Amino acid sequence: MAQMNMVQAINSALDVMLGRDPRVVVFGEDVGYFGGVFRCTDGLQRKYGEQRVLDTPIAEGGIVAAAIGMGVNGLRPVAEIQFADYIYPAFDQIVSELARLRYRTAGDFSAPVTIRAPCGGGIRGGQTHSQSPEGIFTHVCGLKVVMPSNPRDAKGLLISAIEGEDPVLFFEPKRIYNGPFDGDPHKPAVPWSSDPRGEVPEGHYAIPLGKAEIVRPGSAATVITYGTMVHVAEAAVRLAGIDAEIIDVRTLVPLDVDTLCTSVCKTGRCVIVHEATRFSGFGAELSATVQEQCFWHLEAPIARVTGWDTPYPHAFEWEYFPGPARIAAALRAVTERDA
Amino acid sequence: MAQMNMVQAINSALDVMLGRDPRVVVFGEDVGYFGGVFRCTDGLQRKYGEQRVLDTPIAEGGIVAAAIGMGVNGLRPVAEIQFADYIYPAFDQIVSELARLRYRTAGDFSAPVTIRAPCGGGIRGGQTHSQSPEGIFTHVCGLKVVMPSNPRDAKGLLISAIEGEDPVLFFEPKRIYNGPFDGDPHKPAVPWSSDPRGEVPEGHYAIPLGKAEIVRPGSAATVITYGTMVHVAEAAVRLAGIDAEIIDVRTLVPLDVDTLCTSVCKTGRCVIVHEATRFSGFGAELSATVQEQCFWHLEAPIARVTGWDTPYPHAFEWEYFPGPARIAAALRAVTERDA
Amino acid sequence: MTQSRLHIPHPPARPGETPDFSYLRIPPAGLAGRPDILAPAEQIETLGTGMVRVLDEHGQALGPWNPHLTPEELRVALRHMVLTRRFDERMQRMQRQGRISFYMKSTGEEAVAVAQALALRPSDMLFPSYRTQGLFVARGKSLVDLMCQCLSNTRDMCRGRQMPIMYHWAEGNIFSISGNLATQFPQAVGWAMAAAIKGEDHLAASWIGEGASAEADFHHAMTFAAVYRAPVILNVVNNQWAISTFQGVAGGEQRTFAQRGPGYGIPGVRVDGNDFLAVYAVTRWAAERARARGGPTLIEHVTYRAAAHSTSDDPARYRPKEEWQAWPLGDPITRLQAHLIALGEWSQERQAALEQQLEGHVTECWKEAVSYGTLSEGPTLDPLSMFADVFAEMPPHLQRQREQLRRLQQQQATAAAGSDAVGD
Amino acid sequence: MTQSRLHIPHPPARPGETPDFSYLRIPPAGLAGRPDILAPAEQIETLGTGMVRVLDEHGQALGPWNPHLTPEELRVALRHMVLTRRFDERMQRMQRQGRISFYMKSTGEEAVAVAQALALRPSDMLFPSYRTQGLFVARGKSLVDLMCQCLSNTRDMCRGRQMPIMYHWAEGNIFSISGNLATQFPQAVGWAMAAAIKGEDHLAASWIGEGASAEADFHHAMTFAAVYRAPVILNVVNNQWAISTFQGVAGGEQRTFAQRGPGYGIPGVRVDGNDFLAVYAVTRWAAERARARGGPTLIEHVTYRAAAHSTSDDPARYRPKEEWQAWPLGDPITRLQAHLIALGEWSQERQAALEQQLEGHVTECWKEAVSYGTLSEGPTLDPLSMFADVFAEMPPHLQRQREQLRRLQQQQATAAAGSDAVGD
Ligand SMILES: Cc1ncc(C[n+]2csc(CCOP(=O)(O)OP(=O)(O)O)c2C)c(N)n1
Ligand SMILES: Cc1ncc(C[n+]2csc(CCOP(=O)(O)OP(=O)(O)O)c2C)c(N)n1
Ligand SMILES: [Mg+2]
Ligand SMILES: [Mg+2]
Repeated sequence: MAQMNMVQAINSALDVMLGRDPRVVVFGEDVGYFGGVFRCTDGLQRKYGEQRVLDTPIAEGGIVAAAIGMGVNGLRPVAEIQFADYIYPAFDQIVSELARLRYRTAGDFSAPVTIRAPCGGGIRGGQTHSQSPEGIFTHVCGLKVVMPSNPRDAKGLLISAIEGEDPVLFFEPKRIYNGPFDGDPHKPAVPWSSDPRGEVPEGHYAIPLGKAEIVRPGSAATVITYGTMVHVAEAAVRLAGIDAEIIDVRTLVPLDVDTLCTSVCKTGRCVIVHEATRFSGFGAELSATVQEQCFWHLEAPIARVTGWDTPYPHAFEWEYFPGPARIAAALRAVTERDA
Repeated sequence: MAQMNMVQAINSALDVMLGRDPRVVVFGEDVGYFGGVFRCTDGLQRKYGEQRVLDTPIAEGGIVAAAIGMGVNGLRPVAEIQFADYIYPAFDQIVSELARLRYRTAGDFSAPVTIRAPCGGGIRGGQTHSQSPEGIFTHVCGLKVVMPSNPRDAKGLLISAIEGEDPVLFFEPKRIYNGPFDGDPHKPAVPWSSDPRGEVPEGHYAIPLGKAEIVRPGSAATVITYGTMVHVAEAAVRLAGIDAEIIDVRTLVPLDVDTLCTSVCKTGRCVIVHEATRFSGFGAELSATVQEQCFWHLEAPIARVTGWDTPYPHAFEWEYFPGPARIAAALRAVTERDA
Repeated sequence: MTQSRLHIPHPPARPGETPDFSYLRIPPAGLAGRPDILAPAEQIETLGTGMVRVLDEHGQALGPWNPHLTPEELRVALRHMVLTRRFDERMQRMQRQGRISFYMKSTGEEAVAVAQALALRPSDMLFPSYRTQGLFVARGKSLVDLMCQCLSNTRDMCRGRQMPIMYHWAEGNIFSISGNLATQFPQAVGWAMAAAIKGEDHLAASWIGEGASAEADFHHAMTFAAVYRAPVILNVVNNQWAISTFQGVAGGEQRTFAQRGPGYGIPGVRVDGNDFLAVYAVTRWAAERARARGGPTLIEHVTYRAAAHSTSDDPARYRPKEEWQAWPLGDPITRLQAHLIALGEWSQERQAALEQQLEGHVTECWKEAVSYGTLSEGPTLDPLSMFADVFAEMPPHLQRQREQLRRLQQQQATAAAGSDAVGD
Repeated sequence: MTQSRLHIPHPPARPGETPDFSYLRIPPAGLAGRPDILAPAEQIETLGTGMVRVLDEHGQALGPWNPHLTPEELRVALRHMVLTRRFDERMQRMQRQGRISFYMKSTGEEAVAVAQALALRPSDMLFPSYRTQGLFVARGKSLVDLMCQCLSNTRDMCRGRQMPIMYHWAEGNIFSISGNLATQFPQAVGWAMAAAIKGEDHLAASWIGEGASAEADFHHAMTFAAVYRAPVILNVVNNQWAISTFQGVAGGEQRTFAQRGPGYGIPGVRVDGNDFLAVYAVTRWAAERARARGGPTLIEHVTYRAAAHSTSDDPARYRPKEEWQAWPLGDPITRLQAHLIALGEWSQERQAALEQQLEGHVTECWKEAVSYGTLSEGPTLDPLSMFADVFAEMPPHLQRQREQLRRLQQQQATAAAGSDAVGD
C-alpha cells in the first residue's frame, strides 16, 4: 500500500478515473498546466492531454454550467472550485440546474457532475479562504454532499462520487491536505505518512457514499463530526478523558442516520462538532434528527460545538476555530449534567 | 384604520418610506412603470419619479451589486427579486459582499439594503415559482431574515427593515398576498378585509425586527412557524382540537429565542412547521435551539412538519404542502406520546 | 431638487400613445452580403449592425442569403409555423378555461424556432427557452405529448413536476426548459465542448430573450464559447419586450445585441426574425461555420412578442395595444405564405385548408391528451411518484418521507370512507 | 483516438522556452488620436484595438494624448510609484520572514493605480482590486496604516478580520477590497448610479484583472453602466496572467479586453499600462466624459505582472523566468524616470536619493507599525472584538457566543496560571 497525503490521494483518484473511463474530464481554474493551486491535479494534463484536463476562465458559474452541458452530453465532469468560498457565483447553476435536472425531466436528463472544493479554515486564509459552506448545500434536494477526513476516504469517496449518477459536492478540508490536525496550531505538523489512514491503495477502490464511520468506539457519549474536526474531536476526547464514540459522518447527504442514532441511543449523550458557523449549520440538522430518533434515550441536551456566528476572522483564527478545549468542555457538560 | 391586503400593505410601506426619506430608492425587474408583477410597487414610479423607482435589467446579481454600491453611497435601496426562486444568481453578492461588508471593514462601510422577494408555494407555480429558500440565508452571518404572515406585520416589519442599518432579506409569502390561507385549496378564498390583521395604519409605524409573536396562546403544545404556515397552523390546531400555543417567528434572524423557549418550556411539547424542505431547513435550527434550551422540560420529541425533500412538484402541490392534516397529526403525536 | 442625471431608457410608446418603431433601422431585403463561413469575426462586424433579410414586402426572396429551398420544404415550414400558432392559441384558451394552470405563446416569433430547427441536423442538440415551442413542433414531437406536459397528466414527460411549457425531449435532442432564465445558454456551450472533446460532428444551439441576455449566463456562455471555439449557436431572440420592460432596459438602446459578439471574438449576426428564409440561411451559415471548426456564432433575431408575456400578464398596462399591428417586420407566417403564393406554390384556399386541417389536428390531439387526465380529472399521476428522481436511487430519508405520505393518504382515504359511511 | 477539436489557448512560452510577445501589437507612441470626450462610442472603436501610448523609447512624450503635466507633478507621481514598489518589496520580505501571513505585489503595474488616482478627484470613489495598492499610496494613506492592516494588529483598520492587503479607506474614498474577484465592479456602477440619482458630480472607478473579467460581475457592471449611462470608469488590468493561466484563457486571444466595451455601447480604450502619461491622459478623458454625462468608459491597461501572483505562488512553474525582462512595454518606473531625465528634470543621482529616502521611510513606517503589534507579539486585538460589526447592533445570539468565549478564555487563563503555579 502506498503512503499518500490527501492531495496525493485526490490526485490518485482523478488519475485512476481518467485512466479507467474516457468520459471523465477534469477542469477548473489553474488545474490544467499548473496542476491546481493545491496541486491536486498535478501531472494529470501531461498524462491525459489538454482535452481532458483543462484550465478554465475564472467564472465559477460558467464552470458549473459547462460541466452540466458536458454531463448531459455523456461525459463525467469533475470540476474544481479553487476555494469553497468561491462557489457562490455558481450557486444558481448548482441549485436551480444541476440539483434539479433529473427531477424536472423525470430522469430523461441528468448530469453526473462532481464538484471538488477545498474548504475550511486553519490556514490563516481569512474570511475568503476559510469557509465551510457545506450546510447550505445539504438543504438543496438533489445534491450529494461529501467531506472526507483522511486520504484513504478521500480517494475512495471521490471515486464513488465520479462513478455515481448524481451530482456530488465534494468538500476537501484543506487544513488536513498534508496531515491530520488535532486543533493545536502550535504543535509541529504531523504528516499523513505517520497515520494509518495515510495508507492508500494505488489502484481503483470505492467507498460508498452514504455511510458514516465509527472512528473511535466508546460508550460515554457520541461525537458526530466530519472533516478536519474528526481529528480535533479525537484530541478532545483524549483531553477530556471521556470514553466517547466518535463518528465521522463522511457523507452529509444522504446521511447515515442509522449509524449516528444507534450510537446516540446507546450512549445517551451527543456532541455535534463542525467548523462552520452554528446558526442553521449542518449541526442543526444533525441535532434535530438525533433528537427525533433518540429522544427517549437522551440523558442530556445535545450540544453543538461550531465556529462562531461571524465571518471567519483572520487574526482570531484559533479563538474562532472550535478547538479541543471547547469540544472537551461540551463533552464534560453532556456527561456531567445528570450527576 | 385602513383595510389592506398584503400587497397594499407592502406598497404602503414603500410609499411611506419613499415619502419620508429621500435616500430610499426602489428598483427591480418590472417594478417601475409596470408596478411589479405582483403590483407591490404600483403607482410608486408615477408618484416618486423614475430616479427613485426604476426598472432594472434582468440580472439579479447586478441588482444586488448595484444596491450595495448605492447603499455605500448613502442611499437606502429596496430591491425586488421577482421570485425568491430567482435570488440565486445574486447569491455571491448577497453572501460574500452584502452580508460581510460591515464586518470586513470594521464598520467603516456598510450598505443598508433591503431585498424583497415573494416566496412560497400554493399558487401552482411549480418548482421555479414556489420555493422557500429562507433557511439558506439564515446560515449567512450578517443578514437579517424576515417573513411576515399578515398585512399589518408586513408593513411594520418592512419599514423597520428599510430604516435599519443592516441588510435584510424580506420574504413575502405570495400565497397570502390577497388573504389568509388555511391550507385547504378547495375552500373559497378569504380576503384580508375579513381578518383583523388586514387593518393597517395608513402612515408610518414600525414593528421591530427580532420579536416573535404569540398568535394564539395555549398550553398543550407549542407550534413554532412563520409565513403562510401561521394560518395553516391555526387551522391544524382547530382540526386537532388541541390547545396549542402558536408562535409566529416573523424574524428568523435575529431569532427571538426567549419567546420560543419560554413557550416550549411551559408546554413541554413542540411542533415546528415550515413550507421549505425539511433537511437542513430552518426548522432544524429551531429544533436544535429549542432542544438545547428546553431539554429538561420536553416531554416528547420535537416534531418538524415541512415540505418534503424534493423540488416543489407542480402537480402534487397539495400532497407536498404541509397542510393542516399533517400538522394536526404531529400535534397529536407530540401530545399523545407520553400517554 | 437637483437636476438628476441617471439615464432611464424608455420605450417609444406607452399605452395611449402611438406605436413608433422608428428606432429600428431596417435595410431592404437582399442587401446584406453573405461572407465566407470562415471569415474572421472582425471582418464581418457589419452583420451585427445591419439586418439580414431575404423576403421583401412583395414576397420575393432576394440576395445572397436566399437559401433556395424547394417549395415542398417551404410548405413544410409553413405548416410547422401555422401548427405552432394554432397550438399556442388552443393552449391559451385551455388556460383561460382553467384546464391548465399557465401558458406562454410564441405568436409572431414562430419563424425563429421553426427555421432554426429545420436548418440544423436532428443530431444537433437544442437548448430551448420557453418561447421556442416551434423547435418541438418542427422536430416532430407529438402535440399530444406537449399537451400532456401542460396538463401534468399521466403521460406528462415531466411526471407532474414542472409547470406547463417546461418540455423536454431526450430522443429528439431537445433539452429541458428551465424556469430560471438563461441558465441553458452556457450549458449548451458545455454540451458543444463535450462534442468537440469527443471529436463528434454535432453542434449545440440555445435561445434566450433579449431581456435574459443581462444575466450572468450570457457572459459565461460567450466567454467559454469564444475561448474554446465551441461548436455552438447562441441565439438572442429580441422580441422588444421582457415582460413590461423594453429592450432598452436590457442594453439594446445604443447597440444591437448581435454587436455583443465581436467583443468576444464571436461573429454577431442580426437577422430579420420574422423572415423565415433569412433565419434559415443565417442558421445554416452558423452551423456550417461551427462544423468547419469556425467556432460559435451569436445570432440576434429581431422580432416582436405579439402576445402577452404569459397568461399571467396584461400588456395593455405597459404598451400600446396597436403595437403589433404597427410592427414593421410583419407576421412571419403571412410573409412566408406570401412568398409561396408569389412563387405560385400556394394559395389562400390552400392556406385556409391547412388552417382548418391543423385546427382539427389540434382538436384531436387535445381530446387524446385530456383522455390521459387533467389537473382536476381523470387518471392522475401517483403523488408518491414525487419522491422519485431526486436522486438516481431513492435514499433512505426520501423513502421514509414517501412512506409517511403513503400512510397519511391511507388514513385520509379511510377517514373519507368512514365519513362517507356515516353519511350513508 | 478521434481527432479532437476543442481549442485550447496557449501562452506563447512555458518554462524553459524563450519568451515571445509577438502577439502584442504595439503602435508607436503618439500615434493614437484623441477624440472629443463626447464622441459616440461607435466612432471611436479603434481606441480599443490600438494602444494609447505617449512615452516613446527615448523618454519623449508624444502626440495628442500627452497630458502636459508639470515636472513637479511628474516627480510626485514618480515618488508614489517608487514608494509603492518599495512598500511591496518590504512587505514581501516581511512575509518571507513570517511577520505577515500573506502578500501580493503590484510590481510592474504601479503606473496604473498611481496615474489613475492622480487623474481623478479626491471625491471620486475608488473600488480597488488587490493589486492596486498604488491607489492608497497616491491618495496619501499612511503606509503605517497599510502595514497595520497586513499585521492584523491593534491599529488594523479591519480589526483583524481580513487577510493582509484587504485595505479600505473610507475618508480617502477608497472602498474595501474583497477576496472574491470582481464583485466590486458592479458595486462601483451602483455607487455611480447613486451619485447620478443624487445629482452629484462624483464618479466611481473600479479595477479588475483580465482573468476576473470572465466573472458575471463584469457583465453586470457593463450592462448596468451602459443602460443607465452611469458616471463610472471600469478598468481591466490586463497583466497577461491570472495566477497560472494566460490571458488567452480569459478570452484575450482573439480580441482585446477593451473591445468588449463597444458591444455594450461603452467606449473601450486600450492603453499602454506601463506608460504613466498615457494612463493618466486616458483616465482624464474618461473622467471628463463621465462628468459631461457621456457615461461609462472601459479601459484596458496592457501591463505585465512582474512578480509572483502572491506569496503563495511560484511562477517558475508555468512561465519562463525571463518573461519580465522580455516584456516589450518596459518598466513603468524606469520609463517615467527616463522621461523626467529627458526633460532635464531628474537625474540618476536624484533617483538614487529618492530610493534611499523612501527605503528609509518604509523602514520607519514598519518600525512604527510593528510597535502596534504583530500576529505573534506585542499588543494584540481583543479576540472578543470578533463578534462586533456582524450587525450594526450585536444581537442576543452573538452576545451569548461572546460571553461563552470570554468564559472559556478566563478558564484557560486560570488553568494556565494554575499550571504555572504548579511549575513554580
Ligand atoms: C433568473 C430569473 N429571473 C427572473 C425571471 C422572471 N421572468 C420570467 S420571463 C422574464 C422576462 C424575460 O424576457 P426576455 O428574456 O426578453 O424573453 P421573452 O419573454 O421576451 O421571450 C422574467 C423577468 C426568471 N424566470 N428567471
Ligand atoms: C470568485 C473568485 N474565484 C477565484 C478566486 C481565486 N483567485 C484569486 S486571484 C485569481 C487570479 C486573478 O487573475 P486576474 O484577474 O488576471 O488578476 P491579477 O492577479 O492578474 O492581478 C484567482 C483565480 C477568487 N479570489 N475569487
Ligand atoms: Mg424579450
Ligand atoms: Mg491578470
